[in-house]
Amino acid sequence: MKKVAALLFISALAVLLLYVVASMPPMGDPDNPTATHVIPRYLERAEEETHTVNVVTGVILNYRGYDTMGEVTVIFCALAAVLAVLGRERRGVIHGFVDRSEVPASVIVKTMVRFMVPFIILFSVYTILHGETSPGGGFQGGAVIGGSMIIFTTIFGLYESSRRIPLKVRAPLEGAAVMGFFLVGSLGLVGGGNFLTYAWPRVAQGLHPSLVVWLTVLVEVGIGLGGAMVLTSILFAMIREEEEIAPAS
Amino acid sequence: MAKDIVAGIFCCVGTLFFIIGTTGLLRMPDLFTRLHPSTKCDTLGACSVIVGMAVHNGWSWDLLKLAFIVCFLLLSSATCGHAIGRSALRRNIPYWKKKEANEDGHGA
Amino acid sequence: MKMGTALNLVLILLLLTTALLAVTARDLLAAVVVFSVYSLIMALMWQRLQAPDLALTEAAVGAGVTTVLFVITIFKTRRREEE
Amino acid sequence: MTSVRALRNRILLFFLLLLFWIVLTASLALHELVMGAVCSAFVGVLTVSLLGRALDPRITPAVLLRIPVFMLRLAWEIVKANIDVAKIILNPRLPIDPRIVEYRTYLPGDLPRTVFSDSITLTPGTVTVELRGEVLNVHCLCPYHEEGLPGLERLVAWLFGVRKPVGEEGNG
Repeated sequence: MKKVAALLFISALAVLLLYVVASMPPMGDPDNPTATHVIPRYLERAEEETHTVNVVTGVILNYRGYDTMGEVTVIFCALAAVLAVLGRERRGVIHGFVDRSEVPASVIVKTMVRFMVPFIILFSVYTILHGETSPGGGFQGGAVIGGSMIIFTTIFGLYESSRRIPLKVRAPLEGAAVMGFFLVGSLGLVGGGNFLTYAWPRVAQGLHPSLVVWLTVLVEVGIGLGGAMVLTSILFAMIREEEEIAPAS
Repeated sequence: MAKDIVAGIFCCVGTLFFIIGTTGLLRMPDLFTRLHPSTKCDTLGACSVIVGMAVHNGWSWDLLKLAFIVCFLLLSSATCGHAIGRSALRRNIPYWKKKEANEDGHGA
Repeated sequence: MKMGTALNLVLILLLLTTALLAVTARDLLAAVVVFSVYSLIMALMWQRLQAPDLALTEAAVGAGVTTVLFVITIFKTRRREEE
Repeated sequence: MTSVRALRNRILLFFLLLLFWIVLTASLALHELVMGAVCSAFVGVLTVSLLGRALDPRITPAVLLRIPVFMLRLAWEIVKANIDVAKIILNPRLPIDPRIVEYRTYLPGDLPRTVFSDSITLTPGTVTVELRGEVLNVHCLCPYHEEGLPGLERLVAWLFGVRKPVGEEGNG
């Protein structure tokens, strides 16, 4: 009985939703409300206004900088929540999975990871720095750095990994994304514009294009570093093993 | 035109190796023997498709990028295959043998 | 154009299949693996919709980082779902 | 002596990373090169602090120059042997007789052994399932696949410029 009721309810909901979808403007129609006001301006003037070749980056970091700042803050809060529940890792009392596993890490895998990690990190640096000209940017590059840290940690163990990326390096960098936005936003304020504007009327009427690009890159680097460190910290917090004792070496 | 044909041949050969690898994966009796088609036919298939793409694209920077992709693909897929096989061996997963095995493939 | 539509259809079907499998699998590890396949297909779809930025994010975060975090969580809890 | 070697390794890593950067950016413009040099140096320093060393000491310029030739020869081996495995898979009777064999290699150091075992894994019919010291455990699909191992070993030895020790056959 309950199931039938649920099924009926869901069907009714589906019909309603489909009806709404059917009455929406057709996808890709140039006369849509979305395609007549903001998008033409973004597409036509993004390059001259934000000085970024990649329009997506221009929209994310310049036109909608506040949105991105909110997202970055959400990520930071997520880390704070994870750390509030799980706590930081404690060095010396911890063991990674690899140390605990009955299968010790293979020499072959170790050698390969040693060889690959610099290239992965360089790729993510490229993704971050070239965010304004090619696909990619802070979020993507940060995720790739986080991925390389995950590879490193699963192969070499948490003990080794948290020794190489110590807490005192990670802790300040976790807020790098928010700090990057704050810094660039404040520079805009000091220059006489609004918060997070890349135009500084008090300093110069038309800002030199390369300076705007460098400000964008600064925000990207902040997002990348912050994202990477957040991911690494979450990983370390999750694979922490309290019961184990410190390894011999 | 000739370039397109050569590229197409390479891509088709690559797809063929993918199909053979998947067939092998389904036909082989146990984990270790399944590693063989899955790590290698797939690698060769992917490499062949990439060579096809390189031929199609002609001489440009993308060629070097594809070369790097092939290198990383070879390294990572070989290492993955080894890691899976090794952890299976370490966990004493029995492997299929021809002689002592039952006829229906449940290995010793 | 025809080929593109066919590819889109195949991708959507695969996406639905993996999504259903990920939800219904009793073995949570299998569910996680299927979920990472789902993320990879999603990345392909983003690329086909000409959103390479999103494709990169989906591939790195969805297929890479989240999978590892899920696997860690499963090893810390129980692997099988209980009735 | 060791410090000179370490320095050479770091420089080599720097140039490898710079090459990777140039391929990624697909341009030879000066500002890209400068940025690439800065980033490569940064990543190099990061790598040394993360891994404790730059590159495996066995990677030398000569080895790097031999890599393309090695790749081509390996590719030929891979193609040849892949066709062989394809035949086995498509054979309705599935004529396999798998076994795990031990193979004692004379290659020194982790990196040559890793390259050797990866080459084994890529050459169909054989998967390296364990590497302990100088003993490799290789899972062979058919007994005759084992016969290809010495040839591959010679190839890897050539890549790293290692000579086979004479009269040490079977010596632990």
